[in-house]
Amino acid sequence: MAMKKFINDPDNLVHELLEGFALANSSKVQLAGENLVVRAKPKSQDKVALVTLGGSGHEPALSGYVGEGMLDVSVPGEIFAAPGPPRVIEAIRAAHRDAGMLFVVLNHAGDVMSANVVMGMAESEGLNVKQILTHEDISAGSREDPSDRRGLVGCLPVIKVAGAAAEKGCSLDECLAVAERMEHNMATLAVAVSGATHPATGDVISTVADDEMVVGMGQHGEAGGGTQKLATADKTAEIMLNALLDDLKVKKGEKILVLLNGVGSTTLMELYLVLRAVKRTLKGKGVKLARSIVGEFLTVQEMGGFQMCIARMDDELIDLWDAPCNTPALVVK
Amino acid sequence: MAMKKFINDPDNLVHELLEGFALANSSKVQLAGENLVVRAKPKSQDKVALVTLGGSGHEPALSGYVGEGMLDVSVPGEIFAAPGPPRVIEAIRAAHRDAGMLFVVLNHAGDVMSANVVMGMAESEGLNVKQILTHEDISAGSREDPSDRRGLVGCLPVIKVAGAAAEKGCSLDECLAVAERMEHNMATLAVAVSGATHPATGDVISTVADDEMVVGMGQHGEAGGGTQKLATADKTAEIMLNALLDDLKVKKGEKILVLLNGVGSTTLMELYLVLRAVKRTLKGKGVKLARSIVGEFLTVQEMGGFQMCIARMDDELIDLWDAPCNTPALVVK
Amino acid sequence: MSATIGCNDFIRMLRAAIAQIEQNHETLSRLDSHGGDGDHGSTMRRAMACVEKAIAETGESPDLKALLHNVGWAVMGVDGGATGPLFGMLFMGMSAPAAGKADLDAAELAGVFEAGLASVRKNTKAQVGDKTLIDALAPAVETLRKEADAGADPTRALEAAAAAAQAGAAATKEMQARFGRAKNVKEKSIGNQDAGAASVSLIFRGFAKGVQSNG
Amino acid sequence: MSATIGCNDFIRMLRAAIAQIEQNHETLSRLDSHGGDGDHGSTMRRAMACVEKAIAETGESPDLKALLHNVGWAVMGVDGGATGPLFGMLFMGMSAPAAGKADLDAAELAGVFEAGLASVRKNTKAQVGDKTLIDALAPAVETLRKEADAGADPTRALEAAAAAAQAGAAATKEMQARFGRAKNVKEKSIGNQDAGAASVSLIFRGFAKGVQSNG
Ligand SMILES: Nc1ncnc2c1ncn2[C@@H]1O[C@H](COP(=O)(O)OP(=O)(O)O)[C@@H](O)[C@H]1O
Ligand SMILES: Nc1ncnc2c1ncn2[C@@H]1O[C@H](COP(=O)(O)OP(=O)(O)O)[C@@H](O)[C@H]1O
Ligand SMILES: [Mg+2]
Ligand SMILES: [Mg+2]
Ligand SMILES: [Mg+2]
Ligand SMILES: [Mg+2]
Repeated sequence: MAMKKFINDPDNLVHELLEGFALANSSKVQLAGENLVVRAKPKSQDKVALVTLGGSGHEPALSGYVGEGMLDVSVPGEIFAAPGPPRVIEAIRAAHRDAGMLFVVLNHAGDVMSANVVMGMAESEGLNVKQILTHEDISAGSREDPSDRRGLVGCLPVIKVAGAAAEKGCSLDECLAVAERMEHNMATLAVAVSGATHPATGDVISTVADDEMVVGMGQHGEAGGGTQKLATADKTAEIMLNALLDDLKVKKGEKILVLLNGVGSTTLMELYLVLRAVKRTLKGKGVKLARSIVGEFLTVQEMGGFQMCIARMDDELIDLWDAPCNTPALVVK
Repeated sequence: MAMKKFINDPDNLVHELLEGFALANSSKVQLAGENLVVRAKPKSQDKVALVTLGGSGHEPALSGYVGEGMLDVSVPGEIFAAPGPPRVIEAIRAAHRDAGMLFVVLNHAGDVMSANVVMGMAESEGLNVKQILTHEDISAGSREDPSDRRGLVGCLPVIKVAGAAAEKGCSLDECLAVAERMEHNMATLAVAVSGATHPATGDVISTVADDEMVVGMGQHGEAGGGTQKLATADKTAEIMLNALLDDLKVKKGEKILVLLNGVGSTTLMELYLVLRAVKRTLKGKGVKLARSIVGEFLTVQEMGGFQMCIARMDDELIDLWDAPCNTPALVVK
Repeated sequence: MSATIGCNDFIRMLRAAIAQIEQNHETLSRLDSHGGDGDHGSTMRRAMACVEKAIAETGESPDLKALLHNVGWAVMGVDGGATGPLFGMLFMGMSAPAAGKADLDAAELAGVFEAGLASVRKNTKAQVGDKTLIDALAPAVETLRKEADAGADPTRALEAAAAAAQAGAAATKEMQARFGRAKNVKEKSIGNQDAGAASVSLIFRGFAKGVQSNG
Repeated sequence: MSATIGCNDFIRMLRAAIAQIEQNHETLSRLDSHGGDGDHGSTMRRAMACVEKAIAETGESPDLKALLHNVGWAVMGVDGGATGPLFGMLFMGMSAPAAGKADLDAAELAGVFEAGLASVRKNTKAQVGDKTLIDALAPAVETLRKEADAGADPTRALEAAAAAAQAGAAATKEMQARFGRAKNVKEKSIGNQDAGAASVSLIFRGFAKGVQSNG
C-alpha cells in the first residue's frame, strides 16, 4: 500500500514538525539555534543540565521530554538519523555550566559516533560533560557485553530519574550515578506486528507476515523467540515478561517498574490488556509491580507493536520517578 | 489484511482493558460498581460532579479524563456501543449530591437514547442532574439544526472547562452555562486516510481507497469536500480549517483554540505539520491562535486520520482551559 | 385458546419470541448491514439472553408488572446502540398498566402494549413511514386495540397483531430511512426491510405462537 | 603532474571526488541495501554537497588546514548514521598536520592522510577484514606512505592509493560484516562489496583524477 501521510516537502519535514511541536507546547519548550529544542524557562545555572540527541520520526521522543524535571536540550536529527556533531556540540556549548552536563545517548551506531566526536571536542574545550549510554534491548548482545544492545524506550526512565535528581540540585556525579543505576537495572523487549514507512522517502522500513509477530526486533530474535504466530495479549505479555525477568534476574520480592510503549498503530486498549497480564504474571512470581506507565513515548511511525521495558526499582529511584515534571509528553504533578 | 491486535477473549475485552487502565493509573482512578470509572480521590460533595458515558475502543477517551479538574465518573460501554441505562443510572445515583451533576453526552444515537432514559429516571427520582449534549461535527446537519451533528473530540474542551468550573466551586447552572458556551462556540471536522477493524469482531469498520482521503466522515462529506485525493499537510489543514472557520463564522481578531486529535495510526509528527499550517492560515486571516493542543485524545482503533476542532475562546474559557487538571490522559499544572 | 393472559402466558410468549430471534438472527444482521452496522442480529440475541435471564430471576410465582419491568430493565442493560433503550422502554412501558393485574383480557392487553408503544415514542420521534421498528410496532399495537374492540380474545388479537407487524415490516422495504444509522445512506436504504421492524415482527410472531402453545 | 599539492590542487581533488560519488550514488545505495538500510548513496551525495559548500565558503585564497577542517566539519553536519562522523573525522583529522603548509610533498601528503585515518580509527574499532570503509581506507593510506618512501610524486602516489582502495573495496565482497548495520544480517552480508569501502574507493579515484587534471 502506498504511504498515506500528511506531509509537505520531505526535505523540510523535520523543521516543520519542530515548528508545530514548539507551537503546540509553547509554554514548555522553544526552538533555539539550528533546530535545537530547549526549555521555555531555562533551569537555573547552578543545576546540572541534561542534553540528548536522536533521530526524528519517533515523536514524541526525544524532544517531548524537554522541560521541567527532565531534559534541558534535545538535538533532533533527520528522520531516523542521528544529528551530526556540529549541532550537538553547539547544544552542549549552549547548555554549558559549572554544575556540568549529563549527555544521554541511546545506543545506535550513528548516535554513538556523533556523541563520541562531541565528547572528544567537549573534553578538549574543557566542558564539564559526562555521558550515559542506554542499551537495554535484550534481543541482541548480552548483559555482560551490551555493546550490541540498542537503546529503546528505556531512555525515558533514565531521563526521568536523572532529570529529577538534577532538578533537586544533585551534583553531576550524583546524577550520573542515578542514571547508571537505572540503566543497569532495566531491560526492554520489542514486538512488532506490522511495518512502517519512512515518511520522507516512502520506503518500507520493515514488514511482518499477516499472521505473525516478531518478538525482539534484533534480526534473529536472539531473545524472546523471534518470528512467531500472532498471540493473545496474555500470551505475548508472558513471553516478553519472562524474557525480561530472566535477563534482569529479577528475584521474588523485588519491586519493578513496567513501562509499555506503543510504537504506532497498536492501541492503548491493547496495551492495557498487556499490562493487566503482566500484573498477573508478576503476582504469580511474587514480584511487586511498584509502578507502571502505558502510552506512546517513543514511536516508529505507524508501526504496529510495542516495547515492554522493566526496571528494578529501589526507594530512591521510585521517588525520582514520582517526582514532578512538566514536559510536552510527560507531566507528573 | 487480517486484524492484528493483542487481545484475549473478545467478550471480556472491555473489562480487561478497564482493569489495565485502572492499574496503569491507580493514583488517579479506580473501578467501581459494574465497570464504572471513578476518581481515586473523590471530589468533595459540595462541588458539582461531571458524569459521562460512551462506547469503548476509543481510548484514552472517555475514561482517561476522569480525575481532578475534569470528570468524576465515566460509564464505558462495550466496544463502539453506548452503555445501557442501568449502569448509567447507577453511576448517576452514586455521584448524586446536592450541588448537582452535569451529564456530558456525545451526540450518537445510542448514547442519546440511553441518556434520555436515564434523564427521565433521574428526574422522577428527584436527582439534580443537567445534561449537556455535544454535537460539533460540521460534516452533517447545520449549526441551526445540529441534531445530526455528531459529538467528536469537542467533548474534551467541554469537559475541561466545565470540570474546571466545577472544581472552582461553580454552581450547576454556572457549570452548564460554561459548557454550553464552549459547545456553541466549537466546530470539528474529521479526515480519514485508512480504515480500522472492530477489535472484538474483526469486522472492517471503514475503508479508504489507496490514494484518497475522506474529509468529513459524514457519508456524503456534506462539508469539507468528502472523498478526495490525498493532499499535503498544508493543503489538508487549509481545507479543513476554512470549513471550520466558515461554519463557526470566526471573525478577524477573534481568539480560537485549535485541538488536533490523532485517531489512530496518524503520527504526532504529521499533526505538528498540520498545526504549523493552521497557524499560518490563521495569521493570514488575522485570527489569533490563543491555545493549541495536539495528541491522541479520542481514537478509533488503528484508523489513519485526525479530527480538527476549533473553538472561539473568551477570557473566562481560556482561564478554565488553562486551569490545572490531573487525569490519566491530560495533566495540566 | 385463552380468554385472558396471565403471567405464565407471558413467559411462554416471551420464550417463543426468544426462539424466533434465535432462529433468525443472521437475517437480522444481514438486514442491518445495508446502511446500518450489521450488528442488529447479535445485539437482539444478547437482548433475548437478558430476557431469559430476567424471566428466570423473576422467580417462581411472578407478578406481571414485575416480570415486564425486569425484562425491560434487563434489555436496557444491553450495551449497543438503539436496541437496548428502544426494546427496553417497550417492556418497561408495558409494566405500568399491568400493575395489580394477574390476568389481562384483550382490552387490557391492548392497553399494556399501548403503554409500551408510548414509552418507545418518548425515545424517538420516528413515525410510521420512517423505516424503523415503529413501522411494525405501531400497526401491531393498533391491531390489538381494534381486535379487542371487535371482541376478539387475546389469542386472536395477537395473531392479528403479528400479521400486522409482518405487513408493517414488509412495507419498510420500499421506504427510505429517516432515523437510525441507515439514514446516512439516504436513498440507498431503499430495497431492504428495516432490521428493527423485522425484529418486532418476529417478536409478535413469537407472542402469537407462544400464547397458542397454551391451547 | 605535480611535485607538491597545494590548496587549489586539493580543491580539484575534492571536486573530482564529488563527481565520482555523483556518478555512482545509485550503486552505493544498492550496495547498502544488502544488509544495510539502502541510504548510503543518498547520504554520501548530501555529504558531497556539504563538501562543495565548504569549498565555496572557505573563500578565495584558502589555507589548506582551514579547507580540510571546514570540509570535515561540513561533512560531520550531515545527519545520517555512520557516514557523517566517519568521513567528517577523516577530513578533520587531515587538517591538523596541514597547519602552516601551503604545499605538500608526497611524504607530507601521506602524513596528512595518516592523521585522517588515525582520526577515523578513534571512532571505530573496525579493522581491515571487518567489511567497512577501513578495508579501502587503510590500504590506500599505507600505499601513500610506501610510494612516498619510494620517491614517488603525489600524483603517482595518489594513483597507486586509488588502486589500493579499489582492491581493498573489492576484497570486502567476500567478507562478513562485523561493524555497521550489515553486521545484523551476519553471513548474508557476504557476496557484495561494502558500501562505505566503495565510497572510499570512489573518493580516491576522484583524488587521483583531480590531481592529474592539473597536469
Ligand atoms: N432513532 C430511532 N428511532 C427508532 N428506531 C430506531 C432508531 N434508531 C435505530 N432504530 C431501529 O434500530 C434498528 C437498528 O438497531 P441496532 O442495529 O441494534 O442498533 P444500531 O443502529 O445502534 O447498531 C434499526 O433498524 C431501527 O429499526
Ligand atoms: N562502526 C563502523 N565502523 C566503520 N565503518 C562503519 C561502521 N558503521 C558503518 N560503517 C561504514 O558505513 C557504511 C554505511 O554508511 P551509511 O549507510 O551512510 O550509514 P548507516 O549504516 O548509518 O545507514 C558501511 O558500509 C560501512 O562502510
Ligand atoms: Mg446496527
Ligand atoms: Mg451498533
Ligand atoms: Mg545505510
Ligand atoms: Mg542510515
